Amino acid sequence: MIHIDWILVIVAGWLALGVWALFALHRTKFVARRLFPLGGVLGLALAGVALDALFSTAEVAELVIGLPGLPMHLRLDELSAFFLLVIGAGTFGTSMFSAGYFRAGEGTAPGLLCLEYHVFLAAMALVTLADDAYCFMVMWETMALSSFFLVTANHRVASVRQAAYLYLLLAHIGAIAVLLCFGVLQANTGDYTFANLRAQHLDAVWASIAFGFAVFGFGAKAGLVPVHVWLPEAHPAAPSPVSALLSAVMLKTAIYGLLRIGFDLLHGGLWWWGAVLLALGLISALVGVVFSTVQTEMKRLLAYSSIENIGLIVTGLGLALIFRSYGMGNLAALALSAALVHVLAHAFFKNLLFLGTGAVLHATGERNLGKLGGLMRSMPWVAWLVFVGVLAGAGLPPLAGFVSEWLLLQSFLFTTALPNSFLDMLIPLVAAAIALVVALAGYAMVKFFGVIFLGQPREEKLLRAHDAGLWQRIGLAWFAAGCLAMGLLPVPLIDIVDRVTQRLLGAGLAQTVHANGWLLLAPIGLERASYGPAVFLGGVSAGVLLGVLIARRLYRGTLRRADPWACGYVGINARMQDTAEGFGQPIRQIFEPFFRITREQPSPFDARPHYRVDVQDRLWHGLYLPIARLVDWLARAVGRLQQGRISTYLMYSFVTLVIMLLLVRR
Amino acid sequence: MNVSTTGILAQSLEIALALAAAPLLLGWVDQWRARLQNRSAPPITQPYRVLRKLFHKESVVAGSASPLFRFTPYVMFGCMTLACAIVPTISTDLPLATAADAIALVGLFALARTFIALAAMDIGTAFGTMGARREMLIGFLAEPALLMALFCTSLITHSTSLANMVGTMSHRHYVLEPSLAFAGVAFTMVSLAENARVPVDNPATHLELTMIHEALILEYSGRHLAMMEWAASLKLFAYSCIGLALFFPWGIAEVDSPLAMLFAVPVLVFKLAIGGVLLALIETASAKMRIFRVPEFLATSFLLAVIGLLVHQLLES
Amino acid sequence: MHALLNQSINLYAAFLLIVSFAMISQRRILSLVHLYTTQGVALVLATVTVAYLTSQPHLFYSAVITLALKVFLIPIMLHRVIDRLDVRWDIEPLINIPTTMLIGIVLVVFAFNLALPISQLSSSIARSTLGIALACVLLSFMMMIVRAKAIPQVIGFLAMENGLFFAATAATNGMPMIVELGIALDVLVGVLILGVFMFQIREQFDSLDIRHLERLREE
Amino acid sequence: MPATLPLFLTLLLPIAGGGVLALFGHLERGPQINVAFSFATFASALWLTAEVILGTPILGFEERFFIDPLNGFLVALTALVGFTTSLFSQPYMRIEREHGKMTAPRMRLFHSMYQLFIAMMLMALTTNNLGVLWVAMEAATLTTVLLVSVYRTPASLEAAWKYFILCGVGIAQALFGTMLLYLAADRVIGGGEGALLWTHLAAVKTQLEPNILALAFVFLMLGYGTKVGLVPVHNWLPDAHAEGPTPISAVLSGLLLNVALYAILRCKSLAEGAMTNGLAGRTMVAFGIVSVVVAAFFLRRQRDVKRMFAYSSIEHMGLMTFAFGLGGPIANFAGLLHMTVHSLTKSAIFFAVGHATQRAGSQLMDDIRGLLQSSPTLGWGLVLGSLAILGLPPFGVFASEFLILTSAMRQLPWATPVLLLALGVAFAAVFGRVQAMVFGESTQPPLPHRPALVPVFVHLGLTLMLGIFVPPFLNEWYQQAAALIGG
Repeated sequence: MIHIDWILVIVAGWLALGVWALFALHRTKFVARRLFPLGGVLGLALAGVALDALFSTAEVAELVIGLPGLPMHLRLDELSAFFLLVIGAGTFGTSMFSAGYFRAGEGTAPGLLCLEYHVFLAAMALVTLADDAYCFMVMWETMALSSFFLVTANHRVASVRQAAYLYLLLAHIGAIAVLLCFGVLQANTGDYTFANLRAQHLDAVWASIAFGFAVFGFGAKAGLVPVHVWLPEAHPAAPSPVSALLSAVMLKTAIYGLLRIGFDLLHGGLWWWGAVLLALGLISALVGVVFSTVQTEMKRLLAYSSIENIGLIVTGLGLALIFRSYGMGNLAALALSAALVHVLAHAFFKNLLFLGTGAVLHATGERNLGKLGGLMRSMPWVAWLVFVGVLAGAGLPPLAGFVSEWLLLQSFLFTTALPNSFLDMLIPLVAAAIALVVALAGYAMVKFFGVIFLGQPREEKLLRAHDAGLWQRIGLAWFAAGCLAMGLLPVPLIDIVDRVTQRLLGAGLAQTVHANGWLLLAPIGLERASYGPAVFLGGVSAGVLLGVLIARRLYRGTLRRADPWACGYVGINARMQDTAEGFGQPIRQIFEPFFRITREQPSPFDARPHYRVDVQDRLWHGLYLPIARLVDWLARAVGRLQQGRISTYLMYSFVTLVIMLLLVRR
Repeated sequence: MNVSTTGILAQSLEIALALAAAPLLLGWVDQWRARLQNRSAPPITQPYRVLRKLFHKESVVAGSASPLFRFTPYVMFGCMTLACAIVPTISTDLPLATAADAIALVGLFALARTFIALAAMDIGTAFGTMGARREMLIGFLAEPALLMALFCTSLITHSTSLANMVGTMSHRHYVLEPSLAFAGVAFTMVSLAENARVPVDNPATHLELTMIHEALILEYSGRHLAMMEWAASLKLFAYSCIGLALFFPWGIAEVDSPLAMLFAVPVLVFKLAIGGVLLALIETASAKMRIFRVPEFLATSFLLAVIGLLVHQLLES
Repeated sequence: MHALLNQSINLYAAFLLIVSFAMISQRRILSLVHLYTTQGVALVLATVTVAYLTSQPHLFYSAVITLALKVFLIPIMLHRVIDRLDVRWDIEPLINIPTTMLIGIVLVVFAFNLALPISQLSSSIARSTLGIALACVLLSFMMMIVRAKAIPQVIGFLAMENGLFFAATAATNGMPMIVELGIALDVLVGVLILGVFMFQIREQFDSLDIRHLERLREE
Repeated sequence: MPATLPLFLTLLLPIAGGGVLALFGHLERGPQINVAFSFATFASALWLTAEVILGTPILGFEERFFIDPLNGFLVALTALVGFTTSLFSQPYMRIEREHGKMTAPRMRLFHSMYQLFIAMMLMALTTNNLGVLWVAMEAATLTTVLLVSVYRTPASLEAAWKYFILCGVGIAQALFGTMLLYLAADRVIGGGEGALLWTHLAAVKTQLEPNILALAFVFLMLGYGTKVGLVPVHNWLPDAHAEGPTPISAVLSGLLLNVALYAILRCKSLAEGAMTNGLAGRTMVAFGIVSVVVAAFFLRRQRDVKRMFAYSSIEHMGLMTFAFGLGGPIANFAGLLHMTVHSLTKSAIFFAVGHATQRAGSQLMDDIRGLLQSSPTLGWGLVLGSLAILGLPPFGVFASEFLILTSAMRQLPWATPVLLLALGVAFAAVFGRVQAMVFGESTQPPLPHRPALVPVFVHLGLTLMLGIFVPPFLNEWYQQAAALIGG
């Protein structure tokens, strides 16, 4: 029982740090430089313990707290260990970065922020450990609540308040849905332990209802379309380390929930559940990526890209469910592995990117892409580390993002064996869409990096931007290293994921992969498909080396620095570069129907012509505002009950009495 | 991965062949274009001369250029070399081929594209960013199309490893595959776009309204430009080889038959020659289309490839 | 003799019902008070009769209390309030009187067949009057609804309480003593408070028209 | 019988307090006296409950009074909230007096009526006689009517008048119900006071005539339901809460509604016992759902902060009624837990709101801004309280809502989406308002006296504890009480 105890110790440590911070409420330096790094180290320890626990048997524990007759049950199995690994690894870098990030006088007092931050971490860890519905729900909501306070840290700003409100509202409604899902699962037994829920084998209808509630609830947290609207609002509103955690780690807890309920408690289920997940995931991926390419605010861009990545993950889950429902263990394992690898990869590169924006934000105080540029000169550390994240985020070999993408496409390629012809038809289309999504992600990433770090600085102040400090570099470097390592050594990655797939599906890729050594990733067999990132990188670098040698060998001329050529145009300035809008313009044009675009065109006779384009989500106007209007309408209708006339009130009472008497009479 | 001596031999031979023959192929195509347009044709070795010239010129780099800018040409060169190395041109027994299958190959091209686009944005001129945007625009449509085209064949061969795909294709006794027809057309269209050929792009002009690839490399000169040009020719070579290997997979040597390789080289040369002429023919026959039409062009190829997949699912599985 | 007294109870009951109807139709506040008083008298008589027939001492006590409270105390107070605030006439009720009467008749029928099964179960000697009592309650309830001034509303409230009291007497030979006392106390205090209120309302709104009391509402 | 003395004290102390304060309530020391009496009552109540925990259900004074688990914990709760509220009213009323809203005689009235109100609550809880229960409820109405109208403003008078008339009528119906009950018991037990003693009735409830009981339950449900504030007979509630002094809003929400619901529960267990068709349960479920939904939509349109939380009380009473209507050990347990945490949380919220309104000099939420900045503790009290009442863990309200919703999901599937909707709307409404009040900037002057925030955090602390850990004895208690309610 050693692992789970250690994890509880770590969680307790986090809480202790939070409480400690309360006593140092306004001593920014102490809180930032001392407490956050300590929290980070604890996170690293958590990752280590989780990794070790992943390869050992499941452990259980009970807390004294909880409902009467239902003490909080904890269970550490492979699934939770995997997600604890994600949490721990994600926390380390973020906390280190935060040590250099938080400054005095920014919204909430640093001590309070530290408390909320660590409560948030603890809640996430306990969500993955929870082994009964009540514990799960409590931790789930605590997570939402603490993150709400983190998001609203700078609550002087109205927009931040609105964003936080929207976030908590959707989180709460989703939580109620999850709660109802548990209500279905417990099937009137009144026993809320997962062991019991697992034992209840529901009939198809009830199971589907439960699954529906789960998808809605966890979808609202993960940011699946159409309940994603809170995400692009909340992430930019939060302080960058928080947005990093929200996007890279917290969204994954929703994936955990889907896995726990869909695969574990409901034992897989019907094929169309998988189809539903597939569809939702795909739509989210498409919407997310298309919107991220047209954003003009760097954190919004990343937020939408998170929606895209979550979409990809959910697509993988859906495929796995489909395979599982047809009893194809190995293919299910392939799809699930793809999803899980992406969970890990996304945790790393999205953290990296968000923290990068944090560094930029602090250096320049500017979050609008249209006012950034050329930061590669002034902040090389951040630029190069973020560059790694960008390549990974674009799903390029040989980095982390590509492995999962590769596995996902592989699992799509081998679906022809499905007995369901409808799916057979569908799945090539899905594969095509996935390819499109990934390519678009590349577009968005190039835009992100190019507009922020490359080209000429679009503002004066950017020239004075300072590079990240040591703490921030540690944080960024950790994630960059992670992206590289995961990209280059997929086989150990598969070993990790294999434990989970074995637990959930009873099948895994480890054996087949190990058959071909640690360099090559061949999930089904060498003759079917193989990918060796290390060799790949070796090949490319060899080619580069060859190129360099040839140049050295053949080159006779010298190298001279001069003004850019630009077809001989001389009066070139920074304003002539593509803005973020310009870079996104082709996508706006091609995917016009996705957006709700409002333009302000300048007239030819304008003295100071200006052009403004505002791209919004159609859903917002198509779904949410109507709902709000409906509620208001109902509220007005209900309000007529309370017209202040006492006779009317007496009449209500009288009529009610008569009606009830009549009911009893018959 | 099991590495045989013949494998290493074949691998190195292929790389050498690619490096040497790529500019030649380019020259051959240009020659034929000139002929077809009744111009006096440049010698087939013209690309070599260009390279030599560039290697002797001074390289001028913009003052604000970052290391990324200067590093990119070599990355391009490296990527394209690897691409040529993993595509089975004369033999399917390639040690490097196991490292990257069809999907990884597409990833490789995407990697190169990302680098060149970023390098173009690095200087911060209007042309550079414009070129980068257009390149990415083409890229995000071409990539999936290419992937789908490759998938058609991998659905037939039940493999994504290029060596096996080619091997199977060349072995199976001949049957008519409608899906392959779709895939082939799609692949051709993608290759045109990816290699900046007419009708998508015109390597011959510097007209800023139309140019794509040239805008990307506008700021390069001297050795960097040389590397870029060479990489471009390698890319063309790689694409042609993939096409030929997948859709006309005859005469490619199998495992452990060094002699077959000797036979394979002339076959390859022959196929490339034909391909080059065809390419020149296409380029002459068609007119450069407006940049706004390009997405439609690529979307068509994408759809063709997907239809190919569906056709395969319907008729052939 | 007993038989006669038995029927006399029904007579009082009928009288109560008539008074209730009269109240509904009555516009003049002063006569409303008179009607209330007579109702009280009828109530006392009924109680005494039941007490005599069932020879239950505690019913005598409650009869005495009723006499003090409903025949003397409350009417006197109401008179004083009316004099002080000099409100003589109620303004037009919210529903015109004929309609109210019709509804009232419907209510009576409803009350009767509602009470029928129960009164058969009752062991009391006056059980048949339960329906009438219920009818009185409902009628005064309706009166409260339709009246537009404070005092008539209060009188309606008190009349309702009368009906309840009569029901208690009729159906169950009266509630236990302690409860009777408690109820009486509450009624007394309630009336006192109401009296105070009316003065305050008057001085705040310079009118007892409860249509002024419609400020608190969902706008 | 050992426990009669504490019982006697618990009932007598507040009455005495009422008497004393009627004479000295206006003095400078008045508030302290009030606190002292409340504390004494609380202490004796604790003693009483201790006795009950040790012993079995006890009867006192010729069975006129009795304590069983159900009313036992309510007595403790009532005394506690009564005490904390008196603590809160001390500075609050002082500030009101400085604002010129209170005068010496009014202070006297306020204090003595407060004590009497507590006394009536305890009386209603501890009495064994359903008739006396009715009398106590009516008396409680009268005292609170005076308390609501204590400011003598037109609005407060109007509120008080409506309160009096509507609750008077309601309670009259309850009296008729009681009488029918007596009639039914009369046939089984025979006349006399015994026929109204709950213990006796409970003993014979299966033999009671179902038809009469059905009729009686209708009257009782509607009568006491009016005091619980169930839609559609809730109309007095928001006015009375909004226009009275805030301590009174606190005790109205925290105590009066509970006690009224308690009365319904007593009657329900009798009715359920007599009728086999579960009509009582269904009626309560119906009232509950209607109340929750309607209240949720009312919340959406509130401007006045106290009014809003009054509607939230309606919503939560509806939820409890729903739970008790469902019946069964889990739902009953949840209902009782919800009773406790709701009265704790809601009174805490009213404490915070009271000071917030005094600070802003207005009850309109648009005038209350940036509490976290101007007085952080107050702001945190309000925001935490609101989050707790909205059912966010780890607060206790979540625990009960968890049990209610999950058990409803399988017993009454069609109801749960409705509840989901209602809870969502309520959350959106309340939290949107509270966020605007708590966060952001503020330029309001500080209060003349230090606000009493200890009660707020004591209550919230208790709620928090009940959310993650219910002490064994309390649990034991709840279980027994739930068994008593049955259904």
